[in-house]
Amino acid sequence: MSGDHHHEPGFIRKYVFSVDHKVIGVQYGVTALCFLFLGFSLMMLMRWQLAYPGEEMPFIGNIFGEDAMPGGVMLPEFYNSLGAMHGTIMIFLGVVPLLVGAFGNYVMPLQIGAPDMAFPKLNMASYWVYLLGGIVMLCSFFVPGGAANSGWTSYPPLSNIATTGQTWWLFGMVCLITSSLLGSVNFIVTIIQLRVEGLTMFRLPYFVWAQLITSFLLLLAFPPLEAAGVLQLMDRLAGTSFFMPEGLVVSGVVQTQMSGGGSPLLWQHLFWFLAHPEVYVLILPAMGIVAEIIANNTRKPLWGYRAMIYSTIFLGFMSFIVWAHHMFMTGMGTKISAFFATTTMIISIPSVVILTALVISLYQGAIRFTVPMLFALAFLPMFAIGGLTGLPLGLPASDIHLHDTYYVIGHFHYVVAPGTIFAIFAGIYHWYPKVTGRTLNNALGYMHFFLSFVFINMVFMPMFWQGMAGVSRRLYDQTVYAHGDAVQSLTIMSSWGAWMLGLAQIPFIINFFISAVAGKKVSNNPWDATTLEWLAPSPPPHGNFETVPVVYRGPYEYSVPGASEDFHPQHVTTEA
Amino acid sequence: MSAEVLPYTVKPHPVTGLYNGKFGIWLFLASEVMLFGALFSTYVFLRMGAPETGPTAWPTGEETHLNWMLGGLNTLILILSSVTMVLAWVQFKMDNFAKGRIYLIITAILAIAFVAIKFKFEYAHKFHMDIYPKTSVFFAIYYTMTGLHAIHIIGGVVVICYFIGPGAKLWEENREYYTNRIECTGLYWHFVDLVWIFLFPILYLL
Amino acid sequence: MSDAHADVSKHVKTYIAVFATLATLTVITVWASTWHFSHPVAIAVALAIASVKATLVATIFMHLKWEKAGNIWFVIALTAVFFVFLVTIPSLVHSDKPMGTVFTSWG
Amino acid sequence: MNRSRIIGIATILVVGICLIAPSVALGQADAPIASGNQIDGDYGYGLPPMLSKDGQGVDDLIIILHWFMTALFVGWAIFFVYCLFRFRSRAGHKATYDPVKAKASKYAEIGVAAFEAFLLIGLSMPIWAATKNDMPSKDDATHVRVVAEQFQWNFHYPGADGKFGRTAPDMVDTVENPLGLDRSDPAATDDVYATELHLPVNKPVICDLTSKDVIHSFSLPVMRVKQDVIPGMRIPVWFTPVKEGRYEVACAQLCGNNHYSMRAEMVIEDDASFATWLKEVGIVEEFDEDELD
Repeated sequence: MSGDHHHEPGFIRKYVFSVDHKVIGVQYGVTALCFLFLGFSLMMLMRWQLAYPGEEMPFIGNIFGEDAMPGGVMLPEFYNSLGAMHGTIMIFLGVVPLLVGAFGNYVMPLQIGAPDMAFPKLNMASYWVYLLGGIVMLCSFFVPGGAANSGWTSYPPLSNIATTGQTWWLFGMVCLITSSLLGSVNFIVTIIQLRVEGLTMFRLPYFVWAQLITSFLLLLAFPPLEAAGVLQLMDRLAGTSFFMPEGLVVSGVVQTQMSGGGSPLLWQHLFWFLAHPEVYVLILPAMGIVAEIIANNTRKPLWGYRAMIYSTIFLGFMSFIVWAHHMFMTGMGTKISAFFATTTMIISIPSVVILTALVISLYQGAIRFTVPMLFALAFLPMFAIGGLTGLPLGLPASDIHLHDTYYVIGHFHYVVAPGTIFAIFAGIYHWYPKVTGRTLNNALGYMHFFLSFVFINMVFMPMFWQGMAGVSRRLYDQTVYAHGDAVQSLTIMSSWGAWMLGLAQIPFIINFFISAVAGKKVSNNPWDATTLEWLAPSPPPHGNFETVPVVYRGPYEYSVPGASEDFHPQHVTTEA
Repeated sequence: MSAEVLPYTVKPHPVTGLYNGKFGIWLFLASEVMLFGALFSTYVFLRMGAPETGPTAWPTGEETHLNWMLGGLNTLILILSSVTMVLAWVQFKMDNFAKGRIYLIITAILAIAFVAIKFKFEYAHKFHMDIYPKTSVFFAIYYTMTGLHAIHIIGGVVVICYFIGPGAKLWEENREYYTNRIECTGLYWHFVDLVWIFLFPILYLL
Repeated sequence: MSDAHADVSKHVKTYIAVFATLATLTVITVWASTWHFSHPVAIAVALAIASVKATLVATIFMHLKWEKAGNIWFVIALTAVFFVFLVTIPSLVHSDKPMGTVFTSWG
Repeated sequence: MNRSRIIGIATILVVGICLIAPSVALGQADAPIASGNQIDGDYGYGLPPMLSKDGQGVDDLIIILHWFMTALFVGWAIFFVYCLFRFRSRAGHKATYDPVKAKASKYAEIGVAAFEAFLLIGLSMPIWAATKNDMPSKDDATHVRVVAEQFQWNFHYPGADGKFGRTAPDMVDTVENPLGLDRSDPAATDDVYATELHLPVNKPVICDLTSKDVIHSFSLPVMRVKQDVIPGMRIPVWFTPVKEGRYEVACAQLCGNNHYSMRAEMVIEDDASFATWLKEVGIVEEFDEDELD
């Protein structure tokens, strides 16, 4: 099984059109990190307009041209484009590709002892379709009227009558969804079929379980949005009325060219059928990463490993039947809302179980405060805040006041920004030595963590107060409202937090590139970890393992009583 | 290259009883079910939301301008092509490459006939009558569902032609692998047939 | 699927029989549509026939009858459940509304 | 080593709070509201004033929830921080392999589930049912049609006969007839069009929400009322204002470029002022029409 009977492939085959899951993982990772930074930059621009509405943007105000920012002052249409693209880029081009495309691709096959993904060519196709989707999205900024500006949710009829950028957005989304589908088929088959001998389902690292369930969510939840995207394309290009009722009057012009008979609510149902499972696509792999790192750094088996897995399965299943809690305000009666509010309350329980298991895992451990561990630990309270603030939004009555306010923004950003993105950072610091054979610099890492932790809270914590005050989201200038003006100071605080958070990423960017060539060289298993990926050489060669490993025990056998070492890898034959 | 290294590309996994491709195609079909499921959901949603009378009422019977004879003929063609597809697989399974290939060719011809009837007689006729997707939501969903289905047929034809032509080299290298791939193609093909079995009554007859 | 050649060739008859059944059912469904049932009944009949045909295609042509792999059954079951939710729940918005809601903006 | 890290954490947290405090203080600049009208009520970091007869339930639920959330989070965080400190890696300390028997966590989870069930069934569902099903009798209520468009709220009063005139899309004229009102309809003769929502105090209000173009959301923060306005549907909302004054109507759903400016004002006044206003606005409307003829 060693790779030596292969012809050494050329540069292009090896690094560009590679079928090796590790190269694809790195491609995904680097591309997605760039998109993540781009998405964040869009938000930093918006934060200027929010904090100082109508004022000229200093330094860079003039580079966006007269169409977007005449005289350095942002136009509302450009603001809306930035908002829509921030959401789209962060979710579909940044976080999901990082969690699934990068970590899933790189780490999962190693953790199950597989030589590669089950369908390597499909894997490559998945990356290139993703990149194509990303390029389409980027190009849309340069079409007349700018990029999509109807929010990342693209509610029709607004999106139906929007400028050309929306069509590009739809094409981009179709590419991204296709890419995710290819990826998810590949992941499920790989996890089920390619596990090495001895690696039963209940010996799998929790991260692999999280990837498996995430893949099912991608597989079954994404196609409805693909269909909805096709329907919206039909509406925009073929003049159909899937989402348009009859008798619309846009800017005083009666829309006689369309037949009517459709409903805007149809889009919302199809969209949220995707987008609620999508939330769990964003969070489950993050939990997986955090669980790996916590087990490794507490030097203790995960508490309630099986309960966590059952909870995750349940979470994945339930995530398909909570979607309409995004739609309580769309004219929903008592029956459907009761169903969805109930499922929403039920789905909070497995999340509580997982979070509890992770925090009890700390009890009686021997906690090493390494950089990845700090990010993983920070994930716990941040995710707790994000999860708890979901309760008032999940109950229809309290949602009346909080729906579509900054409270919502605060809630889901706590889940995905200091939650998921911290988990992503944790994962990067944790697996960087495996990918490069070198570690990231610790001092820069601590600096990155502490600054990020403070400032990210400074960005999102004020939003709860703004939302409580009733300020709507997606406002270009909230000071036109008395209740918005009263909390403008909080907006300014958020904005400064965002810009400082941007600066706080500098240590990370420096660290990421410098350490790849100048970092401290480390052994194959620098963290004294137990799972299979640490058996492979760093970086692993094509085919991953020198000999096919065999697994003898569960994934987190740390501090086994009577053992000489405090870790007992899965592949070691001897009893402790 | 990686095919030799990866386990279970050809032989089934001892525990799951599946080779990778077969499991993969079933998962893909599951996602296809959800894709068409969203369109069926749209159909139900629009139909239930349509008023009893008026310009946006749901057309039935004659009002649909759909020719059930052409639709029925296409149903038969597609069912027949499913049979030839599965017979092709049987022939490959019995090591009878030449016969299997003939069945594949028949399948491809039937599929092309289906698409030809769809485009040449049905769509062209309707365009001639000034019936376009934008005419009403019924025709919007009709064109979208049948169009997406036709794209699936065309995709299937491309794959079948590949296995008749350049893909047949694999038969020489690894017969079981080739037969497996035909089986996967067949699963996809039957699924496309299965979708049409539902599309035909809900669009043409109801 | 380690069928011996004989096993597979035995299936051929089944395949032909299924084709005949499917063709007959197609004719029946067309014929039934000319009976002018009341609407709900017509829909029920047509969907019932389509379901029988689909079941035949899935069990025989797609070999589910001989399929022992639990994973495939699991995926099918899971998909079926979500399919039902996807197809039924959105349409409920037409009936479950706040008091006094109507489906027109004008009038 | 560990101690120095803890000191580091503490320092950064203190610095963070020091950064946050002045920026909050500095931000307290008073900008004038776009319309120039004085909006009544104290607005700040908490919930806005609650001026509806039935809105208290929403507030109560929000407040109970936040106490519950705070209690859970603080309890959880104390345990979390305790673990971080007590079980930090140090010389002579080893992790325990065997899992701790944590009955408390199971009880906590059951408690959380039970309390959520209470919130849902005991508090949320009755409020929601009242908001959606208990429409006040149209005889004692002020009935208004709210017509949303990019980027303006239009208000349509039925006038003395209590009947709304016929409206149709092809009658719409952005300047002269934003409602698309058919003036030839006898019921339409006394109908009143306004861009400000005037309502009598202490009397139930029913607003029928419709949209001419895209989805908007009719949001009255001080009334705890929010309802998306869906094109192709007419969805009623109802509430009873209890305090006179001038308040805001906001659009809470992205509806296009100038979504932020889709703001109207709501004036709650006594019956007499309301009647006078209705008359004045109605006259202005008819006057306009005479001029156009």
